Amino acid sequence: MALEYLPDTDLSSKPLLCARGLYCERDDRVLFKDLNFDLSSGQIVRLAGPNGAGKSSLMRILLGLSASYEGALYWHEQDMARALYDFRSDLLYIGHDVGVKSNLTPEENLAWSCPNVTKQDIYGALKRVGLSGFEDLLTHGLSAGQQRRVALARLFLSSKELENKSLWILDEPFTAIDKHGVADLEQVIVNHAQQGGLVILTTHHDLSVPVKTIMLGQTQKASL
Amino acid sequence: MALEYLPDTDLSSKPLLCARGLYCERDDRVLFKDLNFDLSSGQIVRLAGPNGAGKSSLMRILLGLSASYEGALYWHEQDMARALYDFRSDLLYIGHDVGVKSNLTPEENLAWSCPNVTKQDIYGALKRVGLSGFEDLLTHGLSAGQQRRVALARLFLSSKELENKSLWILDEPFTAIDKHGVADLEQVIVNHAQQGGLVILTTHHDLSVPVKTIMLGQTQKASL
Amino acid sequence: MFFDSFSSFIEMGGHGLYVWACYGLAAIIVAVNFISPVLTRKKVIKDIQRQNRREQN
Amino acid sequence: MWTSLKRLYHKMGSPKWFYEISTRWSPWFLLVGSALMLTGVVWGLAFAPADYLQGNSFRIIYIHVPASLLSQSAYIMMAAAGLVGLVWKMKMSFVVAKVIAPIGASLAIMSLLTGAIWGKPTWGTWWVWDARLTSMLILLFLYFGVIAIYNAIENEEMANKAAGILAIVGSINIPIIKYSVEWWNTLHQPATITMTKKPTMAPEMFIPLLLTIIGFYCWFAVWVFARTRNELLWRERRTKWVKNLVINAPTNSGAHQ
Amino acid sequence: MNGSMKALFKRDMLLAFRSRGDLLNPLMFFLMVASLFPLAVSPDPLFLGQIAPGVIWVGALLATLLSLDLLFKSDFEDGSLEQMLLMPQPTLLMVIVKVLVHWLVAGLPLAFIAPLLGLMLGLPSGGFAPLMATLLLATPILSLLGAIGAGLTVGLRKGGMLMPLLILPLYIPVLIFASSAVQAGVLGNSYVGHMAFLGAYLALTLVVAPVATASALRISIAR
Amino acid sequence: MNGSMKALFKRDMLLAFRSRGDLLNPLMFFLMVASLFPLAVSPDPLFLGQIAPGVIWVGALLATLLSLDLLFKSDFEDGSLEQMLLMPQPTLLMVIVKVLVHWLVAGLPLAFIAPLLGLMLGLPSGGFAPLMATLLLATPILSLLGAIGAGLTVGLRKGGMLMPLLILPLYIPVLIFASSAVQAGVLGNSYVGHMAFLGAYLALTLVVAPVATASALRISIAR
Ligand code: HEM
Ligand SMILES: Nc1ncnc2c1ncn2[C@@H]1O[C@H](COP(=O)(O)OP(=O)(O)OP(=O)(O)O)[C@@H](O)[C@H]1O
Ligand SMILES: Nc1ncnc2c1ncn2[C@@H]1O[C@H](COP(=O)(O)OP(=O)(O)OP(=O)(O)O)[C@@H](O)[C@H]1O
Ligand SMILES: [Mg+2]
Ligand SMILES: [Mg+2]
Repeated sequence: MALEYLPDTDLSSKPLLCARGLYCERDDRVLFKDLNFDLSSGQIVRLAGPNGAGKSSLMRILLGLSASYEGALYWHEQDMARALYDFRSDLLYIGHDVGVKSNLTPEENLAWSCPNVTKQDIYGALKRVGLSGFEDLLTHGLSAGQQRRVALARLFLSSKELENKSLWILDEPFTAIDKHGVADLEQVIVNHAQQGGLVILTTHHDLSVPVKTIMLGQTQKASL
Repeated sequence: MALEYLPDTDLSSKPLLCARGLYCERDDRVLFKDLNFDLSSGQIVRLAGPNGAGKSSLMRILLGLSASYEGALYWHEQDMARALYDFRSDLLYIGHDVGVKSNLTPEENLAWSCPNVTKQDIYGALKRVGLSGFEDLLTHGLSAGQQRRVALARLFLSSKELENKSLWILDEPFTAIDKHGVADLEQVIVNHAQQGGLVILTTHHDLSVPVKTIMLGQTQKASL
Repeated sequence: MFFDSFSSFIEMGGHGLYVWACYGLAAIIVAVNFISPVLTRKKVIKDIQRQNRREQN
Repeated sequence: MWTSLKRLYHKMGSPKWFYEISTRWSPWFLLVGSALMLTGVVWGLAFAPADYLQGNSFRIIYIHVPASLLSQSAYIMMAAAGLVGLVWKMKMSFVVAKVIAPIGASLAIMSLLTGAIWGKPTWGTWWVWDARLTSMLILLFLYFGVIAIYNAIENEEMANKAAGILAIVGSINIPIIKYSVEWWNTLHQPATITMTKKPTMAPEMFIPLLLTIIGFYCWFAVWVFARTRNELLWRERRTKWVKNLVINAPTNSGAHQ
Repeated sequence: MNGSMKALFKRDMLLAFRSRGDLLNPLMFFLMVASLFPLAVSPDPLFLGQIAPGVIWVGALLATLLSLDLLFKSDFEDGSLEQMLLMPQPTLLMVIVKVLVHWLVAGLPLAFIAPLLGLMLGLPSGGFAPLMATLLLATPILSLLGAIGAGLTVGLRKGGMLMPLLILPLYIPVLIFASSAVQAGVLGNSYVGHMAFLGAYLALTLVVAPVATASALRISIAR
Repeated sequence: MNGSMKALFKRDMLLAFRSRGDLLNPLMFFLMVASLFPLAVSPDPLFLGQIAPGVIWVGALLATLLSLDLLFKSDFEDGSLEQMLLMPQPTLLMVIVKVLVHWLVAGLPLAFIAPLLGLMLGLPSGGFAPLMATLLLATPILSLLGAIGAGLTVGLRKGGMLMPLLILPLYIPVLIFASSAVQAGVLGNSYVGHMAFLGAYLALTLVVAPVATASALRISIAR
């Protein structure tokens, strides 16, 4: 439940995403309670905590994919339920399961998940994640890291000019990615924040950039 | 194809696992060729290389799960095909897919994968991986890291007295595991090697212990 | 010759349609079996040539 | 004796040897097969007398029976080739098995179609659940299964092995299927519609049939050889002999060939 | 249909054709049912002709039912379903696209292959027209209603074959009216009334099913 | 049966009972087929009684076929199958255990519920004994042969419903002999010969199928 704040990088701007009094309980175990935060554009926010702390659960709550919580969420200072269309238009989410179809090629996968970009953009993004030459192979024939890279290529497509997604929610994006790839990814994330995006991520890696951390606590028994 | 050797820790002992002239090609791309190594007990061996280098492929070849290779493998200086029973009796493998059933509890999962241990041992191992209190929940209700911890609990059960598996082959065992957990795991791995075991692993994390590295190269076009 | 005229040969005593349909279908299947490997061969050779060229570069 | 057999075995296992020998033999098979077929079909269509029961529709026999017989023996050949491949790890054998599947299926289709068409004038219906018809339909399904395995598994070696297993299991079952279907049919089927029992045919009807049967077998050999050569070219595309052969091969613009 | 939906349609069609097995799945099943019956019941064409309308329609219904399992499952398992529910477009559209693809791939082909089954089962000639007509009109109903069941059960670990239980009751009117339409055709009677009923049922499901499926999916994913 | 195999047996039974849906899956399907037929064909019990042996046996066959899909699939997907193939014990043993569980869970219950279906479909009283007898004797054949198909197709991305195509032809002798045994029973004739045939077929498959399945699995996993 401890909440550590780095000073906001841009205090003048209005917050993008606010949480008030979030409470979540699973199997009689309180994951977090009375969680409040204001996240604004330009920030990189890391949800931290040990395995089972509730990082993914919190993300799913923010996304509106989970209903087992109490508290309020605001997007652009609007109640989340009413801002849903705007929120989702601005959202790029990559979860534990990345939503890459093993029976499609990397190119086809991206063509679906980013319908507004050109084929050339897709080839460019695939090149950026080190998959040039693999565009036309079925994804299930790729290595574990390469499969995740297909999903991560979306990050290279969501820049301002292309898909214009300002909020990135990334659940352990570095899983299975090699050293070089992790450095690349960090760079993209930093770029995105610098261009006014908001990035919320979890990872057990050490990040080489300063981030705001929301610490989720150790497990506790529910005691009502 | 570059092959980096740390000096063998124990030159006097006979090698446990030898490879001679391994060659593997996928989609017309040579992953490695003319790969030779001798691994002996007491060693920790890391297969290294970027995503798609062929680390998992090499592991599957060593395991006998893949037939798409050329070259020879020896276990205790016997041809692998003939030493298969011994090899498998000595083997503990944890792959990208860990083989944990989401519809079983952690305890039930371990009861199946380590049939020779007692219930008490299992509870002990689960405690070691931070899952005490979760023994009787279905695995699919656990977090990503906790699910992997169920599989990793096998490492705590395979010590000399219990399952007596001397060869560990671990494909990215640290995936989704938090800092604390990674440190614990490294300790177990080192202990195992010190007790005369052989550990072959891949990981994109930095290891805090010295290991022998087998470097798999960058991708190349096949040319015969 | 069993038939006394060409038209009766075609007619086959009223069974012409059946007989000729059978022979027609059989001819098609036979032809496919003869032709398809020839086409495949051309394609295979072209593919190999292309691959060889790519590898020379 | 034993050593020469062994040598033959090794030779047969060699793609290059098979390629060359089949290139040399194919024209002869083609020639003999075509001659037999031409004679048989012309004889059967134009010269053989009409059947006193079925009239001229019986002339369908000259393709129906060869196709039926061949599609059955092709399955056995395929399974045998698969077995050799699995047991003696002979890759050539797998190639032959793979190549037979579509040919055999096409012959089974030919048998079914000609039989169905023949059924209309003789039995008054395209299809009945007669024993032979049913077992031919099942044979076609067995072929489809094998072909589907080849299509579904991308890794060639694995596809060969899997299809080999299926073909072998299928061939063990062929007699059982045939027996069960025949037995079933004799139980239920009103005796009015059964296929004519092996007719004691007049020689002028029987000889052309024999010719077309042998002719079909020759053609079958030609088809198997041709497809096998294509498979070999692709598999051995990295070897010198294929590269040489391909360099000398006419490209698509070659007007002379 | 806007960009995302077009992309989704393309993706799903591509997937269907890529894993050809799934595509042919219901068709194969349909054929199988029809070829097993003569072997198990009786090869007598006259007798078979009597049961043909029923057998064919039961076959079509079971074939659709089985293929529904795949409607959302693989998308759920690899995380694509989450992605779809997070699209700004209403989930309703997504459901409609997926049901459309399901019908094109699993329902429509049944109508086209049905005459072959009719032949094999000795369906009297009057039955062919109503057979195809009912299949064309009623397979969309099966896809639409089935989607509700698929949406409710996707991701259920204990759910296995819950689906038949949920949607079979809804299928039964279709089965009754469609098979008796074919029987009416065989006897030379008019089957306009049956078709009208099926049409009305289709209109109703078109309105209700996509909405119900969309909410079912939201519930399933929040589990 | 040594320790590992006992553990595997326990695990698979546990899994079957835990996801009760999968367990009831074939049974449900079996029931469905039987309850759809009166609706689709004719409610006349005399007429239904004639087709009952065939309908029930086709239902049993399809039900088993559908449940086979699950035999190795989930184990393949989560990596358990790899673990099993890496056990020092011969794969053959593992296959036998899994087939045994499949039969206990998906085959055997069919035999016990079949009389209910017989009642629903108006099966004449002479048919009940042979119905149960053939189901008891022949469902193991279905599980054994089905395992070959499941082993060959596990992990196939293009394979979808390849399985029916692969193994249905092999099922046909069972269908023919079993359904005509029931018919013989209905007519008061002896069905010893049928049973003898089924017994012989069972013996053959017992020898062939586990070996074939084990090699099929090795091939599938090496892909
Ligand atoms: C779709 C329909 C049919 C199929 C699938 C079919 C299949 C076969 C098969 C498999 C054989 C070879 C049997 C063997 O192993 O020796 C055969 C032979 C033969 N069929 Fe058919 N048949 C069909 C229709 C007909 C019809 C309509 C006739 C004529 C009334 C006919 C006349 C014959 C004759 C005369 C033979 C050769 C006799 C023998 O070898 O026993 N068939 N057919
Ligand atoms: N579907 C669920 N049903 C019941 N409990 C759940 C479910 N999902 C998660 N939990 C519980 O919530 C806790 C937190 O899970 P969550 O996935 O949020 O953890 P996490 O912080 O993301 O951990 P990790 O670092 O391992 O990914 C888990 O310990 C688990 O017990
Ligand atoms: N089943 C397969 N079929 C075809 N090609 C494959 C298959 N599996 C792997 N490959 C190819 O082999 C290459 C190496 O894959 P492998 O999984 O061994 O990589 P890796 O070193 O383990 O990578 P990572 O760090 O991402 O896990 C991949 O680039 C892929 O193209
Ligand atoms: Mg998590
Ligand atoms: Mg890997």
